Amino acid sequence: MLKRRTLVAAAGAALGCLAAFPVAAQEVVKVGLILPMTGPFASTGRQVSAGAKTFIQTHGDTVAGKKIELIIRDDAGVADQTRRIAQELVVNDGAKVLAGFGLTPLAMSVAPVATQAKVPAIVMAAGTASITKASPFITRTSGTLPQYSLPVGTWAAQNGIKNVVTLVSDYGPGIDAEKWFTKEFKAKGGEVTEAVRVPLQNPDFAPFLQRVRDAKPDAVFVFLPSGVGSLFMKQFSERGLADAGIKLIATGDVTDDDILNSMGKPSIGTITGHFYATAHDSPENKAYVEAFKKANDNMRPNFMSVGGYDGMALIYAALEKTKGDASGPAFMEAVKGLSWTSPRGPVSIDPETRDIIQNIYMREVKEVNGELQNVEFQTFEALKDPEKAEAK
Amino acid sequence: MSAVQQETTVTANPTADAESRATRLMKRRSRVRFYEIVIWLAAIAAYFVLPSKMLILTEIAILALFAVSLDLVLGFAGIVSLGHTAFFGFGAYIAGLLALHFIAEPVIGLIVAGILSGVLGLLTSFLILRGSDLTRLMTTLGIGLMMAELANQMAWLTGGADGLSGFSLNPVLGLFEFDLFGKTGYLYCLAVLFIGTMIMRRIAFSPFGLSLKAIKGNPMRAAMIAVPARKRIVTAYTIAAVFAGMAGALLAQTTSFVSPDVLAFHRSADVLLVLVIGGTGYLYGGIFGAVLFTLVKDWLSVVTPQYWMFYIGLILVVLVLIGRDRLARWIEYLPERFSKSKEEGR
Amino acid sequence: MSDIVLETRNLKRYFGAFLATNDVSLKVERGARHALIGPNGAGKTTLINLLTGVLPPSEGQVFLEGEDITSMASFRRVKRGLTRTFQINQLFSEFTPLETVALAIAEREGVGHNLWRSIAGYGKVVDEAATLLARFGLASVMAERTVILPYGKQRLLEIALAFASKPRVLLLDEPAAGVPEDERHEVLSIVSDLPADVTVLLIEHDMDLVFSFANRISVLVAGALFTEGTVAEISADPRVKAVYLGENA
Amino acid sequence: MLTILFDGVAYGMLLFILACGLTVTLGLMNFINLAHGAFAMAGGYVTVIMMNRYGISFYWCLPAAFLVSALIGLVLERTLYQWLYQAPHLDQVLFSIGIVFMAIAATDYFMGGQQQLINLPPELSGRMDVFGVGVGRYRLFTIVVCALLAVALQFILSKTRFGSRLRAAVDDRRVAMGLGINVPLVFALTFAFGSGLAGLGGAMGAEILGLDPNFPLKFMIYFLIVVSVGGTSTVSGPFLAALLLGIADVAGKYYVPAIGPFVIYALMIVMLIVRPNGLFARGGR
Repeated sequence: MLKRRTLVAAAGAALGCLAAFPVAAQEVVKVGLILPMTGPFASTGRQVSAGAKTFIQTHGDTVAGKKIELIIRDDAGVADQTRRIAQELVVNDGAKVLAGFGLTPLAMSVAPVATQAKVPAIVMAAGTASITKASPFITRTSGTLPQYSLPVGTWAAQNGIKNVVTLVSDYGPGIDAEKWFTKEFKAKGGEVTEAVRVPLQNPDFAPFLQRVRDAKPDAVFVFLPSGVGSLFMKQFSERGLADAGIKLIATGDVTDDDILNSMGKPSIGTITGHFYATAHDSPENKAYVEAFKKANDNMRPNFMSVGGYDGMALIYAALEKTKGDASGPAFMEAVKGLSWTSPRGPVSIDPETRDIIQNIYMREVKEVNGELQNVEFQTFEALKDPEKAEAK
Repeated sequence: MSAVQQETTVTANPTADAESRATRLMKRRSRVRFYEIVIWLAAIAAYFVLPSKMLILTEIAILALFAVSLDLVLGFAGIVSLGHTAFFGFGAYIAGLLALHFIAEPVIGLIVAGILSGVLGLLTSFLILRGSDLTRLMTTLGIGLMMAELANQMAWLTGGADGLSGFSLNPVLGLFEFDLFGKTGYLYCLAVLFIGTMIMRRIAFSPFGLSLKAIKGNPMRAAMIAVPARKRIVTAYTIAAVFAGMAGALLAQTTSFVSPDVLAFHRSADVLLVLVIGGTGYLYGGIFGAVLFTLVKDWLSVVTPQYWMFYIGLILVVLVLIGRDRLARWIEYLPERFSKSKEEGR
Repeated sequence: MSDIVLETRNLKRYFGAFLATNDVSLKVERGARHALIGPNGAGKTTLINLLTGVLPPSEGQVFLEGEDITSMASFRRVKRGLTRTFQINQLFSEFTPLETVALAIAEREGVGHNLWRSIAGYGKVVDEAATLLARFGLASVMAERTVILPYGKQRLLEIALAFASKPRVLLLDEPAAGVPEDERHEVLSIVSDLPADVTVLLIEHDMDLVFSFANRISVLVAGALFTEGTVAEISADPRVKAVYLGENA
Repeated sequence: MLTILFDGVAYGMLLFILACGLTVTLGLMNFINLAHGAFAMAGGYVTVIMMNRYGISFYWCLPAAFLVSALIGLVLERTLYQWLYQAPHLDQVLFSIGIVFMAIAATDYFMGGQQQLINLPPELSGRMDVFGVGVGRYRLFTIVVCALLAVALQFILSKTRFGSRLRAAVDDRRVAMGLGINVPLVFALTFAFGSGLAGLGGAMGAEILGLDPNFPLKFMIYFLIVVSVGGTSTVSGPFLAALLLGIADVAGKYYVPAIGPFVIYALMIVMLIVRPNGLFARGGR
């Protein structure tokens, strides 16, 4: 019975003020960037948006005669928020291109909107392989789990590692990583003695590490989302698995450049496979890292930021190819087969699957003039996403 | 002469006059209030006045149905629940799975989701019959978390942490296609909200509804006038589960996607906040609360994207400190005085 | 020989170490006007709580018309005709008297579980409620919120509610307690013109109320049945006076 | 398998320290304080700031974490909590959820959203073998400290005058006042003490459980399970419940990882049905 009279008045007024928002549309291509700026995945949002902004700063905001306007919106990592914001950006704000998507469910929730509204959606972070199958208007500039788990399997088999225990987070990307590492490693003669799965909401790794230690493998292959990886690293060394002779190999998410320094000594020597490291030596990367640090008070760009950077690069390249025509089908046609040199190295978009083809580097964590870096030592050239290649 | 005799002589033939007046009084209690008409008209007007805001209006309608269903349990029967989203999420997954594997007709999906959520409510209702408020809070919280964990584990069925997608809905009743602007979605949700609220309104003013309020008001006295409390609470909890399941189904159908987030704890906390804002025990609290909560949250998330949670927390703390009942009592005196004068006037 | 309608056998109830009801075996005949008296703290209200299922007994049994209702839920006992009033008013503060009584009648008539038709639609129930309220002089306040009614009126509503369930056995727990002087005998007159076949167990301190109303009296001291007898026997019994004055309790 | 048992005990001990503060506020003051985790988080962040920014040794951080959280507890109790002691449980729950939301957002604002890490002093990190069983030094340290705290808490509650005055104040507020016990003061100190314990638990837990702004929500369920299973009228109840829970959780995840999390929730619901007022609640059929 709470303030019934005032409630009616307040609700009426509130609904009224909604009508006040103007809708503007002129010779501008609006790019809607939907990212988790708050909540547990806020670091992803921060990195990707910084990467995208760095691209615009270094390449100007006009391409093929069209002005690019970036609208950044926060979905707090909640799927139906992402969906609603995407629909509003397309319907109300006239966004021509959607981008961002920090997690797989966020990308999946926007697939129906992309298809129905014929608006391209560029995935800049989410890693599960099946996303690009969800809609013909989805492309990706980050990478897929199978894409950078497979080479770790190859490397392990080639470097005398006989048996491995896999330890992954029990959710979509984790299962992908486990499946493709095991498939490749077995194909190359290796043997996976045990597959441990860690609940997503996991406060303590003790029991799982103990299981790994008891299995006494040559190495443990790990996939964990970046935030949790640092906690795992500490407990890995504290439990003495390193000095029990068990090598730690993982995907690049675990030694995420964003928090590598704060992991400290335990992370040294970890072998990971990923498509980008801040320490990657190429002229494009040096320029990118320098511009990024200048614009973001010395924050170190990680693989998420390069996903944002290349996402913008893809938009600019596609618009140039279509001479500024940002309509969905034309844009997607232009995207297929696009290739350019990214800070991470040469990349291209696979015409059939619209997913990214890129080099995957094997790297080791070393201390380089006072800072911990992922130093690359081996490259697997232009790898496609194996999941879709196999499904064809 | 004692007051009793005096009383009877004044109303000479007590049976005839008192009866008609009594029935009139009882009918007056359940008459359509002014604010009810206003809110439904506003909702329909919003369709025309705010074409660009269909999506947020749909979100309000879904949250309102979910809040009104909780009010049936919290406002009427006095059962505290921190896990009402278990039914919301369950309904969402059922609707999604139905559309994906069986029939993509929304209305059938909605009804089946409601029924199955009702069954889940029935099965878990015996858990809330025992113990105090604290135990009920804990048990419902436990059920909610268990459902969330189940959804994540059964990835083969529910898509796990990546969510359930890849299904699209046929037009509602074969006529209204789900359009991108969310127009059909809004009208569909509004219709379901209207029907649901009307059904719950009838239940509220039925003997059953009155007995629920009696159980909440004074359990011992309710038992002393032969109200079978446990049976009534189980029925109310099941009905609430049906409507919560339907609200979940609406979300799944209008976004053609079910994320694991439908079972997240924050939804149960949000819906409690909605009822605190809107007030409990008169059903419309859920609707008013949903409108204000969603708009405040949306406005805050635009103004301070990083820290809107702080202000939501602040609102909650301030509301509780002011004391929901003190606010409610202040409101009740206003219409009371207003209505009393009207009655004497006749 | 009038049969026994309400009976207890060696009823006991502990509160921790304290024995509130001490091996009570009480027999109440049909149609009796049975009074239960005793000093404060003798365990009268505890006994009533045991009879009406508000409290489960530690030991012993309770029989209603020969049926063992020891562990039966309160609402089922009311359905079988055993109801009570409370010493301290137990009412629904937000309800109006009309709603309260109407609900009691609806439950009695077995329509309480109906969740479709509005309660206003049950003309017969509402009318019966209005008549009953009029009989208790509550017609003028039947639409007010119970919480704002004067104490005397609330007390009358408490008794009206018990009547609404049409009990065969009515337990009155100090019905006149707290009722202002001028309305006191009003309560008495209503209680006394209860139909003959209704058995009444009256718990009361007011001796002239007891002696003018009851035809049989049991005296409860320290949780145990001290003595039983007709009005004449008990009023003449010196020990009862002593117990009240506390000489040799 | 002893290491699993050892880890379980260490984890259980940690849960006890975190939850026993809640036992005090919930059981003795009948206040459902879901925001208990926020005080634990405060203790954790105090440790992080002191160690990382000012380089103070870990040992000094623990008492500091206790004092700072106790202080925050005292301030909040005096300003906000004391009006709600008589409020219905629902209001208390909503109020504390509000506090949790505010704590999360404020911590996110000041300290950023990422996982906070602390580097333990050398003698606490790494492992050593005790009678052939691989034992983490830090976990051993946790067990020792928590055991001492448990004994101290039991002693304070049952033997000291403050403990008896506290239990009296909660049993019946009015009667306690009648005996001249300054109930508001007792409640304030108890709340502060409970929050302090939580802060200490947060500081010690940062290493094992990790620390980020969502800590209060993530671990709220664990605190509540310990308290609801352990009952609120004694200290030994939650202590045993925490141990039971710790071992069940660790063993569950080790032996049956797939259904690990179910073990705890199922345990809680079953316990609530069987003994609504807690497994070890004193008396009361």
